[in-house]
Amino acid sequence: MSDYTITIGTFIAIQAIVACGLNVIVGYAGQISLGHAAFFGIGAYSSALLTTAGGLSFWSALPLVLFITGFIGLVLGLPSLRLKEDFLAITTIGINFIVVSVFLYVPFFGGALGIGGIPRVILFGERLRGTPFLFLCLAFLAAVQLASWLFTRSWSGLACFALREDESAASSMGVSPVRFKLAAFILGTAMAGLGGALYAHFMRFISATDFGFPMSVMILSMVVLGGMGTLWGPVLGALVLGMLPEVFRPLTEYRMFLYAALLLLMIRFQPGGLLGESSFARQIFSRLKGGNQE
Amino acid sequence: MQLFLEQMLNGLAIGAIYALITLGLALVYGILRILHVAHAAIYTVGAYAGLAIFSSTHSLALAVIGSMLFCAFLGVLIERFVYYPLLKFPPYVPLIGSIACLLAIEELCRMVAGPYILSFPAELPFPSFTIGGIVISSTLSAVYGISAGVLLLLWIITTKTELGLAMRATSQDMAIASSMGINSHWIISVTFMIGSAVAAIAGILVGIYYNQVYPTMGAVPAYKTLALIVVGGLGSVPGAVLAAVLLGVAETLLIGYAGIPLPRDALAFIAMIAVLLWRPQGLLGGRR
Amino acid sequence: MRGLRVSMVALLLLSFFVGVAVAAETVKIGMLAPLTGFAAADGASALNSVRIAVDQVNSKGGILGKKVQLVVYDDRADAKEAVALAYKLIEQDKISAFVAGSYSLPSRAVAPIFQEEKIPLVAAYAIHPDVTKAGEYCFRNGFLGTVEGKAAAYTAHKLLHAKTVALLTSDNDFGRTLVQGFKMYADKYGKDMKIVYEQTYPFTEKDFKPYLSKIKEANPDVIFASGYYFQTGPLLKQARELGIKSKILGEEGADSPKLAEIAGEAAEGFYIVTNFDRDDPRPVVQNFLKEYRKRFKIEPDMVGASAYDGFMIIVDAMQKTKTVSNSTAIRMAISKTTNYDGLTGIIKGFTHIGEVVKPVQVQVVKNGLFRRFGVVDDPELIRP
Amino acid sequence: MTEILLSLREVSMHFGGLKALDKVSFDLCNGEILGLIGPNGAGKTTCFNTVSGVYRPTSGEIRFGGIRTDGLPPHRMAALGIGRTFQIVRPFPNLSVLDNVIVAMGLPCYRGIIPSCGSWKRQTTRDGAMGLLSKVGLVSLASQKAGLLPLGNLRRLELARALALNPRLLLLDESFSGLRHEEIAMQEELVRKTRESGISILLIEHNMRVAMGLSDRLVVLDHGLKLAEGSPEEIRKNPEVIQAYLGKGGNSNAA
Amino acid sequence: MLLDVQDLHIAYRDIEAVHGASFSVEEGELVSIIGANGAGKSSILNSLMGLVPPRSGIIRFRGEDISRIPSHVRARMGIRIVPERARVFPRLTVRENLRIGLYGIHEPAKEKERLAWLYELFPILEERGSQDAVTLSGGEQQQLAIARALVSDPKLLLVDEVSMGLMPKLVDQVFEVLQHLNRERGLTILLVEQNALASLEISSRCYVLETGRIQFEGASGVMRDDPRIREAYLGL
Repeated sequence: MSDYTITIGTFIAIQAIVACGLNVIVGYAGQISLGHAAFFGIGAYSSALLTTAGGLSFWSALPLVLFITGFIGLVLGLPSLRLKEDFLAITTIGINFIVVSVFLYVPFFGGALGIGGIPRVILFGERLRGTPFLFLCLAFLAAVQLASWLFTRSWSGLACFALREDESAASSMGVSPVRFKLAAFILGTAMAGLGGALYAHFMRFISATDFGFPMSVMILSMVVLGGMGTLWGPVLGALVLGMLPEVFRPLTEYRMFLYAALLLLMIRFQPGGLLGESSFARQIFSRLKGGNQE
Repeated sequence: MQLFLEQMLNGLAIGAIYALITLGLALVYGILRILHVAHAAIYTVGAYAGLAIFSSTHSLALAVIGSMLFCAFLGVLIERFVYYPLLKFPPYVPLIGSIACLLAIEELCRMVAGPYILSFPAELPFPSFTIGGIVISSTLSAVYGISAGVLLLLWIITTKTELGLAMRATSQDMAIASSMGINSHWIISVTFMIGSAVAAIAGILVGIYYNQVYPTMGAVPAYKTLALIVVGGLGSVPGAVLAAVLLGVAETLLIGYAGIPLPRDALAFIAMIAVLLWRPQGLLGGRR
Repeated sequence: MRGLRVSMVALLLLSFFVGVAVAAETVKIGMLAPLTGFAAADGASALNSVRIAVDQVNSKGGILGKKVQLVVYDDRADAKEAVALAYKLIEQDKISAFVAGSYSLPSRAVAPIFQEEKIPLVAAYAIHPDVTKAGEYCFRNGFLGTVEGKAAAYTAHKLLHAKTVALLTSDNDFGRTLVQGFKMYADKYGKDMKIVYEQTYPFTEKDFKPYLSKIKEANPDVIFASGYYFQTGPLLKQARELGIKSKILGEEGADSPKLAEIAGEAAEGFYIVTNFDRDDPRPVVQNFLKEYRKRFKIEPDMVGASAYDGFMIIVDAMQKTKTVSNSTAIRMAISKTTNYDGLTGIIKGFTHIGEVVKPVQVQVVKNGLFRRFGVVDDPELIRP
Repeated sequence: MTEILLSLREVSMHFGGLKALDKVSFDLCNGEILGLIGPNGAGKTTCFNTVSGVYRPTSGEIRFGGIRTDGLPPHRMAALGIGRTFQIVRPFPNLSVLDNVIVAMGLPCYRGIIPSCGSWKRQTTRDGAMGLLSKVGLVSLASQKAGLLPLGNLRRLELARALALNPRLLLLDESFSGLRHEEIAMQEELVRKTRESGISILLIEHNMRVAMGLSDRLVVLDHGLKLAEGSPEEIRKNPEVIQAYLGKGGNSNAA
Repeated sequence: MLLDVQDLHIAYRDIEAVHGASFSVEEGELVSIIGANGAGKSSILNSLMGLVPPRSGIIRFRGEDISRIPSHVRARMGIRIVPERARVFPRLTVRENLRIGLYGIHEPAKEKERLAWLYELFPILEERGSQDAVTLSGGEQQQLAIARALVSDPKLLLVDEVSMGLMPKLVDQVFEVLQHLNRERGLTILLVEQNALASLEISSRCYVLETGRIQFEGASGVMRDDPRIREAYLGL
């Protein structure tokens, strides 16, 4: 495998991790979040600061990073308890813009210059780059997928599904909306934080613009297109949307247009996601199985 | 004191421009409950179309009219092709569609008109004033004049005409409105046409005011206006206009007068969150 | 959907064949530029100029008899894409050298990669110090913010005889380092020049009246307004509208034919510090100007000129060392460049960290065009 | 002697100027089926919602099993032993029928962090849920998506869900409305059996045949006020109740 | 026959609310459909107006099958509805609400006359003309909803639970108005009501709906003493 493929693969793996985090919030718990990149950024910045200014190693910083992003996710998840639908959607966009501004305007975060000199991840005395780092990301992705899977099997996960489906019915069944929505926010944002930490140590310098609203939209598109609330949907979405720009690469100036147009067509004709209900994939699959439900 | 007044005037101009852009978004939100981010793309197209017509005919009036028509058409196209079929899905689905539209149109503008910033060398036929030592330049008075004119016209349309009445009724209760003989899908399209035509005016005005037209000129308004319609009270058009003007003044005074170096683009969202905590229905929004 | 799929496959096949068809005896030089997205205008300038350079080299028989092939990809000014593309250039295209034709963010991300692979890199106009700090294979033909800042301060102090200045700074990495440089000069040499106003503005700013109204009160002799042409353009217009009489000085970001178009009348008498002198009589400059205007029907700018030089410095080094593959030798040759006759002036050489040493040009707008106003070549100031 | 399980004392609920409930008091004894009836807009659903914790009453006091509960959120009420169904059925449409019931079986696990991390995909949980489904006759549909079920089945699913909470009190909100005759009979049978298993029931019902047939006692609300309280026979003969229901023209023909 | 409905089925998602209702209304009649809550009365009215698509069945208005045409076309054909809970446009003024009723009708002279007549019928509406409808009391909103439907001079008026949430005195008033419109003006009215006796008093014929099916029908005068009504309501 060439380093080019490895690099693309690494980004896809990292974005898949972040998308899985968003899937917990949006897909499992049914809360709209359009500012997920903010947590991706918080993870990256906290890991960067802890390992540069703080002098910690990646591994000792990681639990702190997860704690910090999870905690901030908890705080910023509070609006979801009071706001509904569009208000919540716009508020989460706002949170994204504000977090980016904080990175950009508070000198502690390096301001417009960003943070550089982030050390590589060291594992068993090896400084990871290239393929080993990709495998590290894939291992973390596997861990995140495992965590997602375990979550869907846990009572907490079931409580979140119930809240997503019908909040009043769920609470009449003893499910506390506050507790489980926030639990989903903590888990989802911590996953984004993990993705952020990996990103910081892969790029080895970060700046606020990497975590802006367009990134949030990209992650949400991955989740929606892949199939919201499914285990593999976000990964598939990350794979498709991560590879498309590269597939279109030969088109130089026209590729972003094609990418956007394709995204539009996909959301228009496949709004339930590629793995979602009534998707082409599902229909073809059930036809192949000889299923005759209709 | 003079500085303060000058800053107020600047702030009002910025606010007026925000108001023109936000207007269409608030109209559309009011009727379809959709976050129409692609509105900013229509605004960009409006500036380009206006510039193209202006360069070939050298008539500003033609440019404005032509651009308004073109944008109205584009707006309806987006409504019919993207939003209407996605209405039954959760709001983030049309939102993603809308953002994809914004991106695609931005790229299309760049492919057609080139990546360079184009200048819009039109003269706005407005006078300049000097009142008490304060100069109101012709561009400034043009911004005031045009936005006041557009707002007035829109106010007349929505409050004094049967069409406006139908628009307001449809946004309040679509089913009952249609049971009163109002073709609500047509009214939705008309709303998109009006909002998009106003966006075209805003695009041309901004193009001339800053003398630049470029593919990503909609990027900042696209999201700032979202905050504005929340501050104004989702779906309330007067509220959105008020919020836009207030934000323009607040930004200017905070940055220029008080000298507080604030991240300007985050200010709208900070204001939004403050408003949501204090008055969750927005400045002029009613309970729903 | 079906038609779309078919055309996608066709595109893939096409790109594959294009890739194969040009595998003959060529020297490949890579470049990344933002061809789409918000920075597309600069990407286009850089690419246009380098294309002229490629044709000029090839029309003279190429390098050591081999044709030069430019491999360019669009990075959207995005660091993530740039990193992947850097590997693509290195592995799939097997380039011998690299011109960083993009912004700081992506250039800074790819510099360590080329350093590790020992492929010479010349940054055209990226200004972040980290680009050259990546190692000895990384060079920069543009000015560091501090150098240009010092030159700007010198211009204000010595050439425009300012006693009071206002600093209005674009809030990005470049703007910040410019101000740093400006103050370094002012602290050391400019005790008689007072900074009466200082403010940063966000990148997306279009309306400068709030700042200008304050500046008008302070009434400085010179306003040093950093920022891109799409920022300084409206700024000039608004300043004159407000009746500000102060001289206004900008930097290379404002070096674009679009500036005068945007600012119109108000652009007259606007000074900039930059690295491209249109009135330079040397043939390299005048030929380039002629060719560029003919081909692209537009005035060239500093971004393009700098990318042209970045490319030509590499070609020059290859020709001097008579190798297109020995990257160590090429690197050495670049680092030993002295008094190279470049489009952006006589390049005196590179410092040991790879920063260019060349005079800073001061231009002024006359009748809508940038004309020569002066040169800052005090080695104290231009040596980073 | 029967003890009082639920008691409302002067409970009022105001929305702006509207008095949806005005000082309503009544008691529900252990093992009793109490019907809450009244014409449209009488305040039945509001009353129900104050009991189940959806609303915090404007004034007054609600006690359940001796504990003061007004103002507690619904999930706390569930934990105290109150199960409910909904007038407009609220299944979890994208979950299977079985999983719908399992959600309610998690009640003991939702309160602590550690238990809530446990898995719900256990055979014992499944068996328990299947047991409840067989009680209401939905076993054959266990793997169907709840959203695809017809109303009659959904009403029984809601009952099974409420029973899965192991409640002491069951609140049935018009759980017969929209059903066909044979479904109503089946549902009535289920409610009776439920009571026999020792669960007290408070029901809102529009279908008077059902309300009168099932309830031990009835409370009649009209315009937010308690109009009458008593056995079905007493209520049936109460002229005020008849007028409230049939409108003004009905007083001459009170049967 | 003005309105003729055959085997109407209405479903929300997969839940059928009306299973095969058939009924008809002659020109000039005042017909009521009565039944306890949840019987499907409102669903029927809404599907007549075109607000809820029927799953199957035929709706004929003046002989034409209108079951598939959109609501606003039906409105222009002369069907108007007084919806359940009035549903006036809250942020339009009373006068504007009435003007919505006139949407698409451009006969200024007739409009004036009808408005004058409606103001005579509901004086409070003239008094409150410039207030937002949301500020009206429940009874006033109900009057406004009736006036809004009447202002266009409809051929068929659908009235949905007009007595709900009204004070008994107001209920009488409203029913009096409906009776007056029918008797004096010859307006055809289809009334859906829970308040059985009041609606039987003013209507000429009546259908009794129970759990999505029409159980029986008859002349109102006879029905008033029919024990089956009492049974349907009180479960005797």
